[in-house]
Amino acid sequence: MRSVGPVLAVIAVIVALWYAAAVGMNAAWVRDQAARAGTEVSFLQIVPQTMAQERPVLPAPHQVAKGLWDGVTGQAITSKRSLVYHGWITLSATLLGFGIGTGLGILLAVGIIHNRAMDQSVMPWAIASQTIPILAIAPMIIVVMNSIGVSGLLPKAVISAYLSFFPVVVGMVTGLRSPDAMQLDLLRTYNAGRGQTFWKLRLPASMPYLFASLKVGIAASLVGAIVGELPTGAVAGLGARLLQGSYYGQTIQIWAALFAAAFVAAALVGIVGAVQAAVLKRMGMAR
Amino acid sequence: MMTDGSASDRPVIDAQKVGLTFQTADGPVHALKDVNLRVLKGDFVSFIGPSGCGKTTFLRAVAALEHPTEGRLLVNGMTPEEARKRRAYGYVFQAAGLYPWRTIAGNIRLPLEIMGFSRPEQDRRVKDVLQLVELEGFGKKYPWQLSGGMQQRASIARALAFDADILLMDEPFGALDEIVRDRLNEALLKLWARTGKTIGFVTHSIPEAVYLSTRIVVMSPRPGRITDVIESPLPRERPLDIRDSAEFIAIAHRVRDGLRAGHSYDD
Amino acid sequence: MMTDGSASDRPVIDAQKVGLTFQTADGPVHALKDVNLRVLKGDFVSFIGPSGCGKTTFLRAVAALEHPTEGRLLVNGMTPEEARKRRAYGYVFQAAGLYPWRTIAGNIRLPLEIMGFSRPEQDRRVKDVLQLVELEGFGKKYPWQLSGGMQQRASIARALAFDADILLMDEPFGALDEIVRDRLNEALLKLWARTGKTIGFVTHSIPEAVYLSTRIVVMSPRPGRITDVIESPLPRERPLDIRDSAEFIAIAHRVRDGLRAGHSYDD
Amino acid sequence: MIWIVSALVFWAATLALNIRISHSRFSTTKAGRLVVPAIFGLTILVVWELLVRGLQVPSVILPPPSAIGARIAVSLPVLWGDFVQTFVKGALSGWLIGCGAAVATAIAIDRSPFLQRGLLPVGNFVAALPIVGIAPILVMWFGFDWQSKAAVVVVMVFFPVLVNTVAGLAATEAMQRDLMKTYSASYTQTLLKLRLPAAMPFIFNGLKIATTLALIGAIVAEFFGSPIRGMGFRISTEVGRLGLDMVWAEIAVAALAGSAFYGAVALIERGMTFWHPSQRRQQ
Amino acid sequence: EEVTLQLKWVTQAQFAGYYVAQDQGFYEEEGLEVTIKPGGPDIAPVQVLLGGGADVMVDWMPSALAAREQGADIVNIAQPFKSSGMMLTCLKESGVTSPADFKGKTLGVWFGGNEYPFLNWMSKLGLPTDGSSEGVTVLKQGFNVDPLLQKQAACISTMTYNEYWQVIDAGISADDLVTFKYEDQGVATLEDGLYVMASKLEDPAFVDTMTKFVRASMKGWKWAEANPDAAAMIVLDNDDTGAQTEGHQKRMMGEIAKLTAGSNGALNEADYQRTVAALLGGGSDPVISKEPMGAFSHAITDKALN
Ligand SMILES: Nc1ncnc2c1ncn2[C@@H]1O[C@H](COP(=O)(O)OP(=O)(O)OP(=O)(O)O)[C@@H](O)[C@H]1O
Ligand SMILES: Nc1ncnc2c1ncn2[C@@H]1O[C@H](COP(=O)(O)OP(=O)(O)OP(=O)(O)O)[C@@H](O)[C@H]1O
Ligand SMILES: Cc1ncc(C[n+]2csc(CCO)c2C)c(N)n1
Ligand SMILES: [Mg+2]
Ligand SMILES: [Mg+2]
Repeated sequence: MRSVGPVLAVIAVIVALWYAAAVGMNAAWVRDQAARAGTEVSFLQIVPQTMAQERPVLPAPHQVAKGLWDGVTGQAITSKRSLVYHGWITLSATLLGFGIGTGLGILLAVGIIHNRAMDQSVMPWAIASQTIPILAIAPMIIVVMNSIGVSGLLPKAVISAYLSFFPVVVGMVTGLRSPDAMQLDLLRTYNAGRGQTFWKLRLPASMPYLFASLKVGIAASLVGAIVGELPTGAVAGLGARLLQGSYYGQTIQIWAALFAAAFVAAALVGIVGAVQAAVLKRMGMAR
Repeated sequence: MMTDGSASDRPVIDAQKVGLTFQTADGPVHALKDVNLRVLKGDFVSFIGPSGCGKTTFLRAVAALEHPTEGRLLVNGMTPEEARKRRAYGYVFQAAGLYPWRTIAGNIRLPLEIMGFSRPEQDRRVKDVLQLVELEGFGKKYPWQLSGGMQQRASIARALAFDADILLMDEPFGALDEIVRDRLNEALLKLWARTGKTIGFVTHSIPEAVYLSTRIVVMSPRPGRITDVIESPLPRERPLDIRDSAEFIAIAHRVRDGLRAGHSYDD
Repeated sequence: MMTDGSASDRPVIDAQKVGLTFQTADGPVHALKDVNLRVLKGDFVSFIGPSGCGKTTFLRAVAALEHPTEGRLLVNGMTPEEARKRRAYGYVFQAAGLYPWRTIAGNIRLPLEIMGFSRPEQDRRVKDVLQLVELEGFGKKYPWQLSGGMQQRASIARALAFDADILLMDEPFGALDEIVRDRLNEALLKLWARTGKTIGFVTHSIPEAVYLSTRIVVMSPRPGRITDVIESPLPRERPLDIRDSAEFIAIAHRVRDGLRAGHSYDD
Repeated sequence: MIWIVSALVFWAATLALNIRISHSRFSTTKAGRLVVPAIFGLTILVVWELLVRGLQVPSVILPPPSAIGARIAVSLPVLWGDFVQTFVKGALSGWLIGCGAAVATAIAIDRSPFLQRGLLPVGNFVAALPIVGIAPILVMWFGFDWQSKAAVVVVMVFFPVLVNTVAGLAATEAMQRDLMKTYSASYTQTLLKLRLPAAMPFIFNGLKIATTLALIGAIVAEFFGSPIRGMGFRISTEVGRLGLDMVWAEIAVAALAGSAFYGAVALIERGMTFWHPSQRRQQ
Repeated sequence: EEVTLQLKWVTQAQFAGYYVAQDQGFYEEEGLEVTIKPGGPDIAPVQVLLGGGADVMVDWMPSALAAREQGADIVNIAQPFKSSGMMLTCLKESGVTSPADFKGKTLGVWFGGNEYPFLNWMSKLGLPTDGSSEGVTVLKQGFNVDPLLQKQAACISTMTYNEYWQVIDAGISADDLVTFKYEDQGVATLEDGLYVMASKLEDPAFVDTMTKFVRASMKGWKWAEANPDAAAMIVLDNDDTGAQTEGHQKRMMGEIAKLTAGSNGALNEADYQRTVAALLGGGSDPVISKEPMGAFSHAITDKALN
């Protein structure tokens, strides 16, 4: 892979900046502690102390790495202390939600471009639905679904889907409308039906838009799954880890969970990107 | 206007006082005005005229891609819209307009898929028309891998692949060299003679118009209108060397004069 | 090959054994092979040949839009890349390729903005070239509001608006009727005579090639190569009726024969 | 039962009405374009009201729209204060900074193949950090007031705008790029005159998605610590107090503000990408 | 018989009694099958109860009484916690030594139904909470003690059994802190009671189930008080997030035991009256506007404990 070098270089820069920031942000605490103890500390004494705090403002990279490493390899992956276990729980809700959300998003987009009534009435409300703060209604969704006897994966996936359908709708509506007049006219001369116009023109033409949306959608889906884990009583999943770490001020645990989530997200986005490359190549659109 | 039929009595295209105005940000554009024309079954009608005189617009109106703002336009006795629904048209656009995500063969197959031809039939037809436009061996290429003229031929092939009764061709041979053009002209004439299709054909080449057509419509711009309709006395069978005959040259002359008159507005 | 210069001794385009192969999914395509050509300053060189013979590819290679895979190609003694960096080229593409978000005037203004012309100078030039291509009054329209021929003229205007030393034109007049075409041919000749530009010109019209050029390059496909280079003995001053002269007809004949020979491969 | 039946009947009736309107001439007028979504919205509200009453849903679970409306009417000053705190200070400023940074990053990435291969994957990664995890950290860093909310919004909107802009910058046609090459246009010129205009439809996709994310982000961030005003603060405390009518009142304000925000961006989009087929057809 | 219990907060030693009863088979002995649902910052237990997601919940009395006024028909059936664990913890260096120093300071408070005791206290002190120079600036405190460590607030809310120790764990010694217990300030309210929907109590079968539940739960609580370390380990076993640590839970259990000591599960009416009085006397913004009626019932504890 040609990108290994550049990626490593960028990471190196970030890690360096991060260490610097860790020193800067954690130093105040070291000084305060010294002041409370009535001692003086020199800069050289401060530096190592900023990197070994139990609850730093900003944990040093190696602390996070260790947290991650312990979380992943420290125990059997079925253990409740394993990040793999929690990651899997979140991932399954993410994937289910992404599936539902993408399906719904595409369906809505298809409806919107084909039906004036839908275009005019659904779009404004789809937008409105996204402005409803998810964290506010997530508990209600969970409570309501619980009270009708649905619990476990599905309520979380519903929240995931709720967040991920919107980017798909917006992108697909633009994408499905992107064929130019001549391309559409051609099919009109064949008297192609709406279905045929959709399959043979609109859908292929919308692919670049679709994939841009899917990347955003899958990341949103993960956020949804994590948000959905909070009000389920923060039982399991990366969201629960984050929140628990947050309750107890365990900065390192928060960061480890955060990075685990970001790795999952990056992997998911990467997979979508790979599918995109493959599909566009098959369609002869990658030059 | 010209109403005397030759091949059959039923007018395939019947335009009466057709007008079409585009509303644009800086005022209306009169693309067509008072256009009267009757095309009978089996006619080969060429449209010639200065750039911007409404040739494309008229063809598009016939294919129900634009809607006349005035007058009456009938196709096979129906509205163009109804005729379109019956898949009466094969249309070659002025620009090739191939779908970039389909190969050349895939592009030609497109109308066949839409009209529900069986797979072997599709394959057969794709092969035939690729041969007709001299693009054998390019079926698997993507449009951007072809030269401009090859793309144009692919788009012609696409329109010929299914048997529409009415063929509307907007400068189909514009980007081709003389030799290929001659050969395709001949091929088109043969096809026309064999199938009795009605053909509407836009061209800028006077010899091409005279060589191909049973009738030549000369147009003039601002507003777009018909200034002359020339019936060709040439026989239906036309060897290439008919172009050296006195009759041919006389007609070409008349067309050129009409064309020049259409340009007079800005001389 | 032909090396004898007429206007000046410095070769503007110097191609030696140039070859260009595209790698495609189903094997390599030899778009150019063994192309030798020397174009001197002030030459008007036409390229003619069957569709797919590499005319566009050669022009693109000269403009550094493609890179020869073999041989040596120099422009003004530099690599095409360097020449491009010095803004040596005006290029008219085979398709109009106007930017849809700019008006016609805005499209023509584009190169002027890029090359840093002053605003009043821009306005003046836009007005001039719009007049040259007979599009006065269409400056404020958007590309999709123009007919095909008008779009093509707008793209010619765009290339003429700034004074490039080398003008590369890929079938610029393909979509124009004879009358406009004649007028633009004359205008182009005048411009050429006045400015001494070097022009590379792709066309499918034999009369056009003969009428305009000091040299006609006939090409043939698979692999794309030069089969004949015809020096025109016509004087630099060329009234339109020179086309009826015996000399003219003789050259046209030679070009047609060359063209036919290029087609022989598939006869 | 009566309630439920009448809810269904009402729903069917307005649905039919809407379909008729949208097929009539009227729907193409300005008024028509407002009426259809308004009827749709009214339908939702009425059906909601009827169902809540019919099914006797306790108001601490879901209050009827009438109660929410009454609450809005008496709480306007509070709602306005919350709106300013969360939307104007938090969401709007964060949106501007975040979108600006994303477009700038996209250009930087696009400019340098090195960054493209180096920064894009890392950028994707950083931007994919879930807000629920980032919010507490940013609150810790930037304090309780609106600055930390704006920071959360910046992080949230960054990714969608980045992805769309990168996709958009790649969306030019080969011939359009070749033209610029023949002019030997500089990178900046190509960017300003070709790639950014061509990227606009994509960028606006990102910006539109970002409007809704901005609002969510600002509100959610307030759940993790805030001064005692703001929409997120109000929602989280009122949930605890079972003041569900107030919660929904805030949600209504959020929906209204968010839709207006989205609409404003969509309007700008229409002005700037009028040439794109997706916009041209609606004219 | 199945019973679902909705907790107010996440799995921790604060709820040890229920986990012990579960783990030690006390519920089973009563023939109960109990599901314990952890809570969280976004969970309003009352909502879950009314939505039918739980049969019984753990809640604080101020929010429960406020919910009653909103029309939530809930009733206290038992009160395992005798005293309040709430306090305000201040950094000494912020200059706070007594409630008189609060003026002009920033104080961190939990909202979401937990703010009532604080607001009540401030109104008793005559301090407005609108951020004016005459009063105090109130921060909605997040989930943890960062505002104090970052010095964004002079004082923050803590529980004797939880957040206070987090401050200590963070490295600030008890000497650097000043604490104000609500119990000591005379503004303590009842915490962690068991509540059910009043209408359900009309069903004798439900009353019977609850009786068994309360009896077993109290047995659990007393077991936990007697074996705090073992109880903490049981809690740890039930924590699905794997985030809790042994040391913290053992210490929490120790503190919790102090709060549950002195309660046999029955609500002490004097404590109740004290809470109600505090909530009614909230100055301009009282938590409840009128004396609640039927907000508790001794029916269950009477049966369960005799
Ligand atoms: N990008 C490409 N990838 C693969 N093959 C290509 C590509 N561009 C051109 N070709 C091939 O190169 C050959 C020459 O193409 P070119 O466009 O130069 O022809 P041309 O002489 O301009 O033809 P025309 O008159 O039809 O425009 C053709 O066979 C074409 O298929
Ligand atoms: N969509 C449109 N909006 C506004 N004006 C238009 C539109 N389409 C065409 N026109 C105008 O209508 C007139 C006729 O255009 P048309 O395309 O029919 O010309 P044409 O005869 O086909 O020309 P050419 O030979 O150049 O292709 C032109 O002046 C053109 O500017
Ligand atoms: C957002 C938020 N709201 C309320 C509390 C208060 N709370 C509810 S139960 C309990 C005991 C366990 O520590 C506490 C303190 C909190 N901590 N965070
Ligand atoms: Mg046309
Ligand atoms: Mg070409």
